[in-house]
Amino acid sequence: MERKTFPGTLDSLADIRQVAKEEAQRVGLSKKAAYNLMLAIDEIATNIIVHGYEEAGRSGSVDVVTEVADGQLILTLEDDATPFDPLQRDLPGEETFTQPLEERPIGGMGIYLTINGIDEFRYEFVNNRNRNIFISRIGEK
Amino acid sequence: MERKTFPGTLDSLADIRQVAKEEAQRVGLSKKAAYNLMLAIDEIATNIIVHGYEEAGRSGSVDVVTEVADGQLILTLEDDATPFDPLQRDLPGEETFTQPLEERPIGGMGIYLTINGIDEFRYEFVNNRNRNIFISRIGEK
Amino acid sequence: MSFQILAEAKKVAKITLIGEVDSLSAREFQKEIERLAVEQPDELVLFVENLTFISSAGLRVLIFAKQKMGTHLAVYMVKPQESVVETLEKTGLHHSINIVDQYL
Amino acid sequence: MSFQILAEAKKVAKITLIGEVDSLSAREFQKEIERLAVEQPDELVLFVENLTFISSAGLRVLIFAKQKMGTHLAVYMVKPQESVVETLEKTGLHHSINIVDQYL
Ligand SMILES: Nc1ncnc2c1ncn2[C@@H]1O[C@H](COP(=O)(O)OP(=O)(O)O)[C@@H](O)[C@H]1O
Ligand SMILES: Nc1ncnc2c1ncn2[C@@H]1O[C@H](COP(=O)(O)OP(=O)(O)O)[C@@H](O)[C@H]1O
Repeated sequence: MERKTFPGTLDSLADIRQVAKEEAQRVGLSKKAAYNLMLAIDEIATNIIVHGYEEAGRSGSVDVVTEVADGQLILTLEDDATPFDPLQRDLPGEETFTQPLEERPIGGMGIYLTINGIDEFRYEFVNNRNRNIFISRIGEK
Repeated sequence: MERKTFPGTLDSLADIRQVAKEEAQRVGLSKKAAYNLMLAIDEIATNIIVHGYEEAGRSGSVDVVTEVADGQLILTLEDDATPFDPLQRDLPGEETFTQPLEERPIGGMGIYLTINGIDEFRYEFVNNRNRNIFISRIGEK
Repeated sequence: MSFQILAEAKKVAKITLIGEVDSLSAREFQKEIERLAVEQPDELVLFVENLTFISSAGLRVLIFAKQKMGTHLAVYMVKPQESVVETLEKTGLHHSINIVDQYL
Repeated sequence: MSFQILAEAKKVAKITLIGEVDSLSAREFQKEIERLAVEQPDELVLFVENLTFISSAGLRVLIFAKQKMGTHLAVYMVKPQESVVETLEKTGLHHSINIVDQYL
């Protein structure tokens, strides 16, 4: 288990994606699975930084914890913002995505892309920290 | 020797070019030589129709005479306009063609392209007719 | 004779995106869209052959562009990479954006 | 982070020429140029992949376009056939016209 800590600001996103990319390559995920993991991590990290910290007038870090177990790559993002469970949000339905762009609500795509792009996504609030957990099965596809 | 007669109007140009193209293919000129012959014929036929007939308020025909002799394809355009020898015109010099388009005289390219594109070009005034003669060597290039 | 001519005049906004568009760089992207919107273009052409990553923040700028530049705006995306196309498809943006190999 | 953005807005006149431009069809070509000149385009893009013949009458329209639309006008010719390129070269028009494989 390895932990990397980044400042909770938008210019950390590239480095956080880079961790996801390297771990994905190391365990041999397909190019597509690696890209989708990177995208998912970026989306949730963005939400933590923008909604959890910036908009709440708080500051804090974003940790990336890496673990390989039971043929799975498990990446966890940890932060100190107010508890927020992305899975409790109503996801936009099919009909949103077929609306013409001019009439569409401009938000709500981040969590959708996250959950849609990886094998399993979990949320926990443990030790006063948000834990967003991204699970990718190794050796598939 | 074969003669084809066309009305001296711009809508004959496509048919006149077609004669040149077919003869060029029949004697086996290269694609490039055939194109340049077609271009030369089109340029002189245009001048006959525009300057010789239309602008002079006259009408008349354009004949295309085809001959193959001494390893040469000889095409002749005959017309009844006022005598005009294209070879007597000063051709635009190199410097014209390197001028920026904004400053260039807009004419003078037709005869230049004609002479530049075929093996030999001759002019005669015979039996009260202009004869523009285009000679292409067969079996070269 | 065989001759045909087609003609049109258009105000075209062209943007080339290189590298990664996340929520940080999307701000620059958005600024350019705002700048170009002033010109009221008929077409927005995005050259994205070298765009390697785009998050929902980048997609939001595309939706914003369409809303800001007017419904008549035609959006072209030239040579997107496969993962970019997949993201557009998942979010339905491919219905509103013309994905092309070459801009004519 | 690796991100780069290039942006511009231009008035673009596009003409597709198909078949043969001689002194008859050059008149239609010229009329389109006159129509488009009203829009004061920054760029004139000629799609000529299927242009099989152009005489000096057609070249004169190109010179006319440059003179009519203003010296700032950038002229692009996309995918001309070999014989068309040769004619442009013989008459020096290739100095003033950007011959390209793809219009970006
Ligand atoms: N970490 C967070 N803290 C607080 N609110 C959040 C957090 N993440 C997401 N949200 C809320 O959930 C909404 C949906 O998020 P998302 O799907 O990423 O779309 P978007 O950010 O484009 O609106 C956000 O608009 C925000 O209100
Ligand atoms: N058959 C003709 N009869 C009278 N004048 C001609 C004839 N052909 C050419 N000319 C004159 O020679 C000039 C040059 O001809 P050309 O090189 O074809 O260029 P352009 O027609 O573009 O001016 C013409 O402008 C015209 O004044």
